[in-house]
Amino acid sequence: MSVRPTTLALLLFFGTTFLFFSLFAPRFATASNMENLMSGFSFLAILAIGQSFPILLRGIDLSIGAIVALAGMVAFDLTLIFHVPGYLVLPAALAAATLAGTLNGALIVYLRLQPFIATLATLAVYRGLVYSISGRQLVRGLSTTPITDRWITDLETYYDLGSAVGLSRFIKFPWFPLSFFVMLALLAVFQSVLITTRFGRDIYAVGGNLEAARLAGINTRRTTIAAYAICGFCAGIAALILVARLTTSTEALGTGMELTAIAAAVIGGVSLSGGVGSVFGPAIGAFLLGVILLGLTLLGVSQFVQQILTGAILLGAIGYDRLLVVRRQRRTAVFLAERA
Amino acid sequence: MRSHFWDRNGRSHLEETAQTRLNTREEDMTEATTKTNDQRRNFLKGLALGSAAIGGAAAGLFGGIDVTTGSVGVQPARAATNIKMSFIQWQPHTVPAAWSKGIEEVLKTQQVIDYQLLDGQNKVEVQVSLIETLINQGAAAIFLQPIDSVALAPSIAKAKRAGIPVITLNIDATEAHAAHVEMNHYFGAMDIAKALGDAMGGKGEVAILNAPPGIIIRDQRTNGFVDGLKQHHPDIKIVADQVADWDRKKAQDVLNTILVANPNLGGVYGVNDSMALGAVDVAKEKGLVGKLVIFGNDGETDALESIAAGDLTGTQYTDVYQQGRLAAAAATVLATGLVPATAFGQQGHLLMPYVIATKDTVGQIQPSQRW
Amino acid sequence: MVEPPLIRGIGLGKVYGNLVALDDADLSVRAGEVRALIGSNGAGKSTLIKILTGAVMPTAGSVEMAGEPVRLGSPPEMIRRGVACIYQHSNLAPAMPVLDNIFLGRQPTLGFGFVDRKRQRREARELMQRFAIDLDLDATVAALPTVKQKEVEILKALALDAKVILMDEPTGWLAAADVRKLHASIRALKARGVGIVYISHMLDEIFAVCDTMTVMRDGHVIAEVDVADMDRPRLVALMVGDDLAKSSAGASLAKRIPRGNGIVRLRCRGLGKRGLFRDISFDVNAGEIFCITGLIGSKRTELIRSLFGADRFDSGSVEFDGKPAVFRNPSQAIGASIGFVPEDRHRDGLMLGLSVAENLVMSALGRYRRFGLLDRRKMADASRRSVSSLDIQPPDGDKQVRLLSGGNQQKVLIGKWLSLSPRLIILDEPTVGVDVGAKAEIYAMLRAERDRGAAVLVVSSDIEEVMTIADRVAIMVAGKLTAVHDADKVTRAEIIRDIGESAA
Amino acid sequence: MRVVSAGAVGRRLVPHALPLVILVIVIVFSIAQPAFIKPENLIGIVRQMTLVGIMAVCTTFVIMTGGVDLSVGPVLATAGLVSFFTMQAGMPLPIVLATGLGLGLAIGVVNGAIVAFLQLPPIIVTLATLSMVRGAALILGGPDLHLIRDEPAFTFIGTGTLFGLPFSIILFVAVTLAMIFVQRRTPLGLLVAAIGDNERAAYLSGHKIAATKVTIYGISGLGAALAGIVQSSQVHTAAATYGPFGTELDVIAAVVLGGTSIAGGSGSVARTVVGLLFLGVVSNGMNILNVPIDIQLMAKGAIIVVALGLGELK
Repeated sequence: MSVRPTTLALLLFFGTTFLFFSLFAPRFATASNMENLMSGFSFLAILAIGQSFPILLRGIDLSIGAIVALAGMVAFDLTLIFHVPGYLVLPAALAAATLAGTLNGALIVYLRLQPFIATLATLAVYRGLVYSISGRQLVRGLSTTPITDRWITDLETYYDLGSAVGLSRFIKFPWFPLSFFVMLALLAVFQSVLITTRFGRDIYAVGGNLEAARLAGINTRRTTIAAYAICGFCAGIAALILVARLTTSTEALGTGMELTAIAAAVIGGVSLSGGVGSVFGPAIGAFLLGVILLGLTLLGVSQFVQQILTGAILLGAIGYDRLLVVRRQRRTAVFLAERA
Repeated sequence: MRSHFWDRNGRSHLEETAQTRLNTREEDMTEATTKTNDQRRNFLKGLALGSAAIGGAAAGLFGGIDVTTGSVGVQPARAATNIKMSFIQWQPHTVPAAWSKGIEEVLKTQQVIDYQLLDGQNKVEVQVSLIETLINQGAAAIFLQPIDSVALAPSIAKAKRAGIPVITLNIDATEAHAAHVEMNHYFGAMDIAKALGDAMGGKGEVAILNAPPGIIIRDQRTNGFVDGLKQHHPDIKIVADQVADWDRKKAQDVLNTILVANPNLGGVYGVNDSMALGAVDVAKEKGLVGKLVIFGNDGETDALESIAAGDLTGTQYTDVYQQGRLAAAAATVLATGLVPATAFGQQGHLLMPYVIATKDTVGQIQPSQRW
Repeated sequence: MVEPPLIRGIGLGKVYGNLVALDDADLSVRAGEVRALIGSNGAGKSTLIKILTGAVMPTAGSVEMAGEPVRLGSPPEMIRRGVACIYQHSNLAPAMPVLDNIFLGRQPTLGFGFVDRKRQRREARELMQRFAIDLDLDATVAALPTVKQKEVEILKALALDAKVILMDEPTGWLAAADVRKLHASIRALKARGVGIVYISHMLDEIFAVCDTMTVMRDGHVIAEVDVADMDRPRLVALMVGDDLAKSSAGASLAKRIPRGNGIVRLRCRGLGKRGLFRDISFDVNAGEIFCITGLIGSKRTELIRSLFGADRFDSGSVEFDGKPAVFRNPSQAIGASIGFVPEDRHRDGLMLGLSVAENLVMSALGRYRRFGLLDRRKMADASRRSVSSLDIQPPDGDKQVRLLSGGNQQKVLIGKWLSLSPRLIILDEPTVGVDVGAKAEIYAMLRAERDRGAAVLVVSSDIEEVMTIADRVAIMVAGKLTAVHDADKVTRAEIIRDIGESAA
Repeated sequence: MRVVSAGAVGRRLVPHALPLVILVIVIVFSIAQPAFIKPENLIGIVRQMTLVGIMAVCTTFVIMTGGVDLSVGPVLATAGLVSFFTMQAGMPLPIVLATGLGLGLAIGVVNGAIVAFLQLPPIIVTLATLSMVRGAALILGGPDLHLIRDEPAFTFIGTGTLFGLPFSIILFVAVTLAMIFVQRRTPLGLLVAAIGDNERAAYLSGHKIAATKVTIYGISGLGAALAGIVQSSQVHTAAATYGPFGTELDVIAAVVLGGTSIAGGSGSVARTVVGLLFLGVVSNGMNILNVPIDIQLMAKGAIIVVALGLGELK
């Protein structure tokens, strides 16, 4: 249940795409390209993992792009304007992001706003907040000052696992970025939260049947707020990874990421009608988008044709998933009937 | 101010202009040309690069290929031996499109260079990812229109380590790299402020049709304009500074609204030409042509035509094709001369000359220079 | 001194807008007591139950447990105090496995919020054993048949180890054997001192299992009596008032017309669908009511959905009015003048957010099209006529269907097809969750259709219903049609035997 | 289908709460800047609404059925471009318009067909077509601006005036009235409501769900194309980059603010107009007061939250 069979199908689709590019795109199956893939898309996977929670609750969070910018700007200001040490900046930025997520949840729960409209409104609010607290606008010259605090920049570190396990003697093994391990850790934590904790079970219950969950005594409000808070928290982590990678933050950081993360989550098998999915699928969905972008670029496909192909592959991915679901439903129906 | 551009053999003109500009403005330089501790050395380097570039550009224009160094030469193009150069743009827009044309003009004559235009989708993280892909691909040179100076610096450093020269267009990066070819935003906007103020007679109210924050060009142009007004026309008041998303239609709407609150508005500065042309549309509709002083920035064809027709007051014109050609020429020289990027302790700077094009001067811009 | 009741609602009231759903109602249950709560649809039973579970915040009154006042409108509070409920409509999370649904919201934990899977499984097993229920704990609820889903709900309530269990029509979807099993469980609970409130429209069940009863009408409690002091006619009279009771009783005496006017309208030969049903052959004549009965899960619904074009057959042939008929979608079936009343009116039948009038014309839009536009006035006229001829209460065509009681909703659903005067009308469990009064009206409508010359095909699990309206009865067991009887020549016992025999 | 009653009650109140909020905002702005209430500015507000307005009105049906159309931005751009190219080819105006609108209709129909027949989630389907149509537009027109000159008839669409009113406003009003008419007076309108309320029931009532969906997505595409033609006419240029990312959210925001649930169900074209008015008034008022962009965004978000929150709490 926690890992849907369609996740396997997605893995298959991912594998096929991967294999295709490995065979036909020059320099796709190289260590450095794998490094690019891992360091360039781990943050998106993290966003998609976070986005899964609202979607599991039959909601949506459109504000994560703005939350990324907000957390990024908090880190930027604290480091460059106030010279706060990095070990305080990191939790502060995460706290800001989590708070922003919590506010989303609170608006949805207490004002009974549709998640779509509530987070659309906070998207504007958070982006406006970023503009107004932007150190780039407040202090001239900061826009060309990189962040050098080791606590932050060290998030962009690579580990030579290949040498560590001795694989490098045989093949050129990619160095793994820290962000990839952060993503893996979040994936492991949230997947097990969903499967093994009461909170995780409550998420599925609330998303699957809100009224039933409420009548079963589940605190649906707290569950909802927590889900949006987790989404905000993940956006905060993604922001820190980006800030470390870019050594700065901009006001436009995160623009458009919400739709990419939603796409990754839905490709990853999280149903928009709630209660179905995992966080494993969305992570794969995010890397699938990465494989497509890198692969098509390496194939030398023009940027315009790339857009067309990206759309087509997106359709292919969900169409394939849909096909499998339909087939399985048919088989289950027959199976149940024959057993009865 | 004096108009100055070059034609195909106007090399000395360029040098002279650039020199005057740098000498007189050295002390004002803020973030436009950042972190350089030795302007003069840079300038000399820029000069050298520029000369080389113009040579290349000329070669491109005349279709000659013998300018290229022997190591690449005129061998027939073969897929396996071709070298790759790519340009990562900010997002689809007229300016990078014109650069790309200029770059391609030069590169395609070289026979052995494969050129690819990549789209940054207005997202720094996409640009970063694309640079790393290009490094992986083993590109011979990367042209980059960075969205941000700092954000792309780590990637540029990586490219440098990999021996790939990076040539930035318009926005400099905080990491030293092969060369930087810039359309002058800050000083250009100052000059616009001066010209606009002159046209308004040194007093009155102006509005800025601005872009949303998040890209450094916006800040440089806005700061340049505000500083320019302060310096040259302290009596002119900025009564409105509203965001119109680089967009002509939004600019129409926003200016219409601003005019309701400020019926005495005397001038409008559009941070790009599209927004300025939107202002022209409004002026035409309200019969304010001639009364409302409107300046744009960039100098695209539509804007120049509008100036010639007497609708738009002026814009900052830069020969963007030429800018692309210069960048391409520099890249070709570097790549074919086998100059590794790691050899650059100091980066080359090339500030593109520009004109504040008005009705009087616009005719001097040749058709082939219009983009 | 007498012990206070386990749970006691005092002077409870609930007002929605200008609709009074419940007014000054009292209800109490003592340890070991099974109290029936009866009344027609819209009498306020469900509202009362929901107040006791905390699902609804009352606008007046209070609730006490063991003499102690409790906080209202809070499900967790009531669950903590040991009040469990089996709701009328499914209250399961469909995508979750059975095990998680049973322990929804209160999984045993190992601390730090981690679920104790082993203990959960062990407890579920014990429960299943104790109440003789057999379920695959790892199956996804959505993949289970309705009956099994109901069992999950029952198990969910039992797992709570509750002091008070409220059951809102728990047998609505169960077959007779399952009902008996449920009643055995109820007696077991009763013996352990649990108090039970039992809502049902099935009078037999009330007499079988309940000790006391509370009768409601129009949001008021109108009687509280011991079951031992009641008999059927008096009870029906209490529930619906005298007139309807008479017509309800008289209805079963109406004449039967097996094979109608002798003209075959629908001829089915060898119909089959892989894994569901096979080799089904029967005829339905014009002017008769043809009932298909059997246990729930015998694939009757699947059969008639295919007849209507909502699903496909794998094999066999259908003739309608002597011509071969293969309907690829419902709109073709409707084009051939067939109507279909689905089993689950909320899920498949009605647009709850739309008005009564709009629902009534929903299948006949073509009729109100003039130059491609909707003729709103004609629609309004037609619906006004339907509302009065169907006696829909309140008689307001502009009212949202959501706001109607179950019986009136069902009348709208059936009336929508009647306005088309279909040549064949197919109904799936036409009176589930409908009160006695509305039931009688619906039977009258079906008879009128028959007498008009339409063929009426009814699927029903309610033997009483079948015996009341059928002209002919077919019995379906596990995907096969095992017998067809003329209704005037078969007894209730024979039909039950048929169903049971073939099943065995 | 399962709707919490409190939400339903609230949603019915929204159409009454929002006009009140708009009134309050208008009064506040008028006091802060008397020029706000001048007729020319009021006309300006409506005019600023036209592009998003035409698209929002035309996409309301899609959202009412629980769908969404994210591809409006690139469709807008493509329609403008195609019109430009047909004009360049010397075609007369009716053919130019037919080509532009036809293209939008075709893209919408494809969206609808994929959603209806393959039963894929609309948000992903239209996200995919968003990307594909933008790519195609860029191949067609490149990133350049194509100047439309000496086409007085075409230019009239966006900039002309009729009876003293800008023609674009007349067009917007006409489209809105047409859509309201379709909703109230045609079988399609009733069908859309039925599908939004209960798709299974609509199917079992004999309605052709797929055909209806194809139609309404087609209308949505048509609306985006019309908006594209109006925009190209107003700015005298066509470009593949028009209707940038975020356009679709503006459009959806207007519809949803009007009280149509993004999950489908109740909603109406008239309410969408109220949502549009709300957004138009807020952004115009803040421009007139020269509110900086950061405060503008925060205020806009907060006003949305307060306005809708009030409607729910009442």
